[in-house]
Amino acid sequence: MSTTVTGRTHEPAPVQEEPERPPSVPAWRRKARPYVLSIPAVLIIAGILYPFFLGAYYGVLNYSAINPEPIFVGLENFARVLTDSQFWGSVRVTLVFAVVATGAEMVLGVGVALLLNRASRVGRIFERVLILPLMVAPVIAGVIWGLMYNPQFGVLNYVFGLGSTFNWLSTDLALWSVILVDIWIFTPFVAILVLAGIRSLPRDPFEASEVDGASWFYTFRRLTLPMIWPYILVAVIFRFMDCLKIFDHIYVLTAGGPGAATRTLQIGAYEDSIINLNYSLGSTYMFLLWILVFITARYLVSVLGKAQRRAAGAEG
Amino acid sequence: MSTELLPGRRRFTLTSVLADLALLAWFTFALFPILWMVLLALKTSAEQTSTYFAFSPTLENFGTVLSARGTELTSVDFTSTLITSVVSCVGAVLVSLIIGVPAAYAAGRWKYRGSNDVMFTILSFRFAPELMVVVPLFVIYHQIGLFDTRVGLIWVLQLVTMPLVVWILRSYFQDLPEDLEQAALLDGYTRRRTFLTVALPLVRPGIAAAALLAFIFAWNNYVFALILTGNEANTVTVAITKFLGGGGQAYYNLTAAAAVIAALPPLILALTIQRYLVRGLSFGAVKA
Amino acid sequence: MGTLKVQGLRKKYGKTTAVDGVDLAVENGEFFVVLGPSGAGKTTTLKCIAGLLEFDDGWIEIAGRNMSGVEPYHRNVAMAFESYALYPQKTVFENLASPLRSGRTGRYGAEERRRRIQTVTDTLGISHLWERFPRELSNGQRQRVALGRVLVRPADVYLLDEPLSHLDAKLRAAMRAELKQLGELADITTLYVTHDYQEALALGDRVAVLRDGRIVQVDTPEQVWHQPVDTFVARALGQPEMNLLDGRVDGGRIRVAGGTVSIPVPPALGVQQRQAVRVGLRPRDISTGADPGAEPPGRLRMRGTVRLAERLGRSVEMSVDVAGTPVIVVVSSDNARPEGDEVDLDIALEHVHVFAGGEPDVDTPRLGAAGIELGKQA
Amino acid sequence: MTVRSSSFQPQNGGRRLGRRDLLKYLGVAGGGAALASLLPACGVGGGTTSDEGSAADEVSGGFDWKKAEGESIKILQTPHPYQQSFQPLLKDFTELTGIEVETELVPEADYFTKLNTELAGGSGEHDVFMIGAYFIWTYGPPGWLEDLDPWLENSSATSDEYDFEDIYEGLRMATRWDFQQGSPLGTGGQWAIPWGFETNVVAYNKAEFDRRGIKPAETFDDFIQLAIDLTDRSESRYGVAFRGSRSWATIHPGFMTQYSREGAVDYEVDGDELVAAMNSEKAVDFTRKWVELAREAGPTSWTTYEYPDATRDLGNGTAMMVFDADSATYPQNRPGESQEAGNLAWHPGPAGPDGSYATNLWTWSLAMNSASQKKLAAWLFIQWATGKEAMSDAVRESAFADPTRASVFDGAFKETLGDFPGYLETFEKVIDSTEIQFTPQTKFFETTENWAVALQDIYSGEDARSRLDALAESNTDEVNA
Repeated sequence: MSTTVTGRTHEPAPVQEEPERPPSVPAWRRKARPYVLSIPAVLIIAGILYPFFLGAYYGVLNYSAINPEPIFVGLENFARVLTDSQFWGSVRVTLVFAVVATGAEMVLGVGVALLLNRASRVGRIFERVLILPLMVAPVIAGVIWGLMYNPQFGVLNYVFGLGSTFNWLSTDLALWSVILVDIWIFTPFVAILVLAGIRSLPRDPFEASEVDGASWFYTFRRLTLPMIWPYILVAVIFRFMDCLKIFDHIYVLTAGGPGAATRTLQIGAYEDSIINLNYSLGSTYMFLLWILVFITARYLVSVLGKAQRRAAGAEG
Repeated sequence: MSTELLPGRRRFTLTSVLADLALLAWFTFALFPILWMVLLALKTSAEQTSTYFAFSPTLENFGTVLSARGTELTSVDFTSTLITSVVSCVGAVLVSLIIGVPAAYAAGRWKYRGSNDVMFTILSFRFAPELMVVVPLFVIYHQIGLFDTRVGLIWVLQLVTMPLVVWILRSYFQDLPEDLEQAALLDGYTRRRTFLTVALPLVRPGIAAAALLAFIFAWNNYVFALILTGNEANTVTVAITKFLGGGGQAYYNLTAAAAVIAALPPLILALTIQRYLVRGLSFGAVKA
Repeated sequence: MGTLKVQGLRKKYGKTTAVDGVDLAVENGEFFVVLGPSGAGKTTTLKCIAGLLEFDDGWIEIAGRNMSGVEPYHRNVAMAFESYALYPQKTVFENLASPLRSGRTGRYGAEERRRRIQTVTDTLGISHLWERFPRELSNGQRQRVALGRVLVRPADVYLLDEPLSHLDAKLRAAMRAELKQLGELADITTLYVTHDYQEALALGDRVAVLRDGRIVQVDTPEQVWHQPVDTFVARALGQPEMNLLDGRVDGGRIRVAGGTVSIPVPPALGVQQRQAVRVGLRPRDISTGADPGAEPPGRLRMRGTVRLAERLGRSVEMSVDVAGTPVIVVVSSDNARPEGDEVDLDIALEHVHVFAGGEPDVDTPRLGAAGIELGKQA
Repeated sequence: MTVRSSSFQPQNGGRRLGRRDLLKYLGVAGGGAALASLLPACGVGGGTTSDEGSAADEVSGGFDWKKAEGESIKILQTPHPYQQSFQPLLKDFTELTGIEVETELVPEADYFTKLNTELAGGSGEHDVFMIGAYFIWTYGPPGWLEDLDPWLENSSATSDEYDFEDIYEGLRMATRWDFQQGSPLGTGGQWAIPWGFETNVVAYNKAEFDRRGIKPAETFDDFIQLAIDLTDRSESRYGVAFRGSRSWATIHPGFMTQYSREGAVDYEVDGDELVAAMNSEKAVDFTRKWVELAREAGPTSWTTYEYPDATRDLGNGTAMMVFDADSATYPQNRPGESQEAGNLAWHPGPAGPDGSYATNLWTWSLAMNSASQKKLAAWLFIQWATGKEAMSDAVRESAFADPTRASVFDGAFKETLGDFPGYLETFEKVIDSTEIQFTPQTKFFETTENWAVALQDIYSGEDARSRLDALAESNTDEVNA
């Protein structure tokens, strides 16, 4: 882009016989602008994702450690996985985990963000440490929580007086206990996104609403919620997608057990790929997981789009 | 103008006390495991699982962790993994910002054909289960010499940081009134200058939030760093788990001490950045 | 300084057409007002001219130069935004200095910049606000700063988008008067967009009325006022709106209000027997207190009952029932009547507008060629 | 992008990867053909199979530790007492041979993730790595491991003093297999050299036992009763800790040991087919008791228990006994390492009905990456690390339990066992019947993890008989597939 002065601007403007046409940008270049801005981002990631397609390709082979010369087997792996009740068990566990964890994190995250947004002294102190749980890598958080959950010497049973027979990671409780850890780690993520969102809202409508004497709940439902909805949905998208491919702390805490109580899809994929060295089967698992994530994300993104348009209307 | 946006002024009503209590409850839950980790970091090996709150605290574990230099426990200098993590995470976030912010701007500002598809593509990179890509990625990294390098880490961390940066910032750009940039264009500034001097400063809270979260997520990433690096470019998260030991002795106390140390850089970053998050730069007034 | 030409401008947002073939030709130095209700496409038109929006069809020329593909910063136009669009992170002074620092509106030394800003802020009465941030200003002050950011720089064309819309009525009137007196605006071609007919009539050298993305009428304020091309323009100007009475041509006269009122029709109007028409009467053209009795030539008399009388400051707005048809009248309070009184209404025939008949809510064109006025022919 | 000169070499024919290949691999990635062409590079490492001849054959002349002087090798290990005892000795190796050694450590939970990826990726990133015997069964067939037989037999490459036969026979057999279904261990190539090993026996809190005046149980039923008697949940104390996590590793220590002593087997060999026998009468009966033991006298969150959990509970006084590797409980008795240090003792565990002390074996061995570019240096390292001198030093200077060489065990190791009551007696009691009790098969990890999952399901209330029937059926399908 040129930075020179275009010539005719000093006052009084000289009368020009033959007006000089200022530089113009052809239409295609103007249209290309957003693409030019976006393409580097796409490329840098597509480059790293090239292996993804290779991984997907494994899904139609029978490639494993004991079968190092893979041949094309079509959809055989898919048929095998889709008729496997373990797979569907994992789908169920994964969905329950994702829905409950994401839902709880949203409710708590928005709640914490709203509470912190009041000008309370308690809130100001806590806001500084809000993000702390995120500072502990999930794989380490799994270790710490594992120690806390231990029935024999864990601090939770000690503090709550549950004795040594209360088992946080029993068949019935394990899924809820790993969800609790997920909530602990990631609620601050939601709270921060939403808090930043709240703080970028225009003030006028709230002042107006205050003047009108609207109740807190009414203001929240009619004003705050619609306006922060896009931020909440971004949080939902990221949390839900990450929950669907949850691995780190579940693996540390239960490795998918007891039985298949916490065997999420990515843990199933881990078993096939890494433990059993059956890459094709593992890839099939992950490809199906990817499809599940893809579809839900697509849906969530379209909801987000609508919400953003609505929010734009509410603000505007 | 009111200093607070949402319900109530500063007064000691029942609601505000209840709200403070709710906050207190949340933060008890949120901070207890952190406290527990810190206590663990102060315990000796003999006391690590046989004591609760009464023990003889020692700072020895921190010394052991920081002086771990390719010795029996970790095979890497803990401090050098800290540096690797700082360099690669800062690098990854910077790359994501430099490349991702324009993309977020394009998506937030213009409705161009395929804009949603581009955004969705960027997002979909996050879908790929790590384990699915990591084996082929390992081979390719070997072939092109990125294995066990910080550059390689920075690249692969784009999978973590880029979608976060782009998607968070898009919302902010969408919310930014177009008129401001248009005014600047008519003031005679090029689009680039307009973007840099008008749009960018106004989404600073968004950039702060996105950069911080992206940094933390990159910092905490485990699988990529585990598989794609060795002694040269191990990250601190990988190094922490090495203190878990093996062969019958797990050093939870050392692990906790390492985790406490490893949490400091993101914590410092968070406290530095939080100013922008907290104040939100009177951003509300931007919108008419 | 320069002319501005817009031809066949068309702009769609998705399926809705915002601007649908707008043609404008603004003379050098002219103060040109575009009047239209919200959603008519005023802002879109301005932004297209400024180069801020891509449009689908049409052609724009500023100071004799074709603007297609020209970036906004090369167009040498200045614009005041309805939202003010002040940079929130900059002080008033910095906001005003912004166009002078870009290097594309001329080169200015620091001293020159200060001088210009001083001049403009003196004119607008905001010199004491230099160090304030926009968030510390009232709406009126923000408005002035936004205007100042335009005036502070030379440009071929000034584009002003509803610059007074957020002000309260009193301030608006005051600002309107100020604008009128601003020498800067007198010299430079200005395209001024508003939904306020008073601004349009008071400020414009010429006024274009925009409706649904189309220009309905372009004329001087007098012509637009006296000869609105259709009921839309007629209703757009004046508050309260013009009374539109449905009627029918019967034996060379238009009969309205159930036939109790009849108006002579000049042949030049070209209406036919039994044709449905609408008669337009501006509330402020109608007077009360006429002597009951014969209708003098060139005037129209109606008798009705005051149903509602509402005081608007020094004048009173009355709703008068004329044989079942409500007629709104605004008179000075001296001439007002209490509710329930019978009243004789009087209006000069030259102030009576005749439009084609039509469905309610559908605007219809003025009948007869421009310049035909009832009074003159009667 | 530049192609960094790294230690990586492609496997096929040792051709260096050039810029053009790189472009070929990466540039034309769109089509299926290109993907297919990347696959071999991406996929299987593989390399030297016996018909290609061994790199060992290229070594000639007299043996000399300095033969590979100036090279540098990388080894992959998991943090472990073995590795920790050797770490200080590495400088001796460098002094002896002039070879630099760089160790990379990966925690045990992720060790196989890392190792599998690396081997599957076919990189020679690490020349030597630690593996357990079972890994040979899956890593061997794709050709990821170097056959060490030719190296052992080549007197130019192996010192006269090495004395391979000094290593316990059970261990040497355990690391040798021909990869044929149904064929026993001890046939075929030598895929790794045993370095340290573990017998799975009972460690107990002797101080507590002495206080109560009791002794370890000699039969399984007594063992169960004893464990139950020792359990006091209100005191957070329980009888016996052993693994229960959702991993193949749950099966191989205590469970497999006692399973074998009770006379049960994992598979019956039927021609070249294997038939799973986890649902035999004996097996079902034993499994019921074992799970009952876990429920009544095991840790409350048994299904998460791995060996560090078990040994930790012994160390902090929560568990009264542990049925797991002797060497895993060993460090807990070293002063300062745990609260109960000094209070522990060892016992062979309950004998079978017929007096059997059949004991399952775990050996950490050193294996060579078949994709290694520095095989001679790698072999010298393995030879040194499993040699008499280095192993004796490791035993003397720190906790290296148990050494795989009879001479080292009888010599240096016994001297260190003074504070470890019963350790030696236990070892001597079981060593002759200590071997791998599993039937070798290439689906070991998959089928054995299924087994662990079945135990968890039974623990959670499923019927042992029907669950084990289902397990046996699916495992039979799996191993013969």
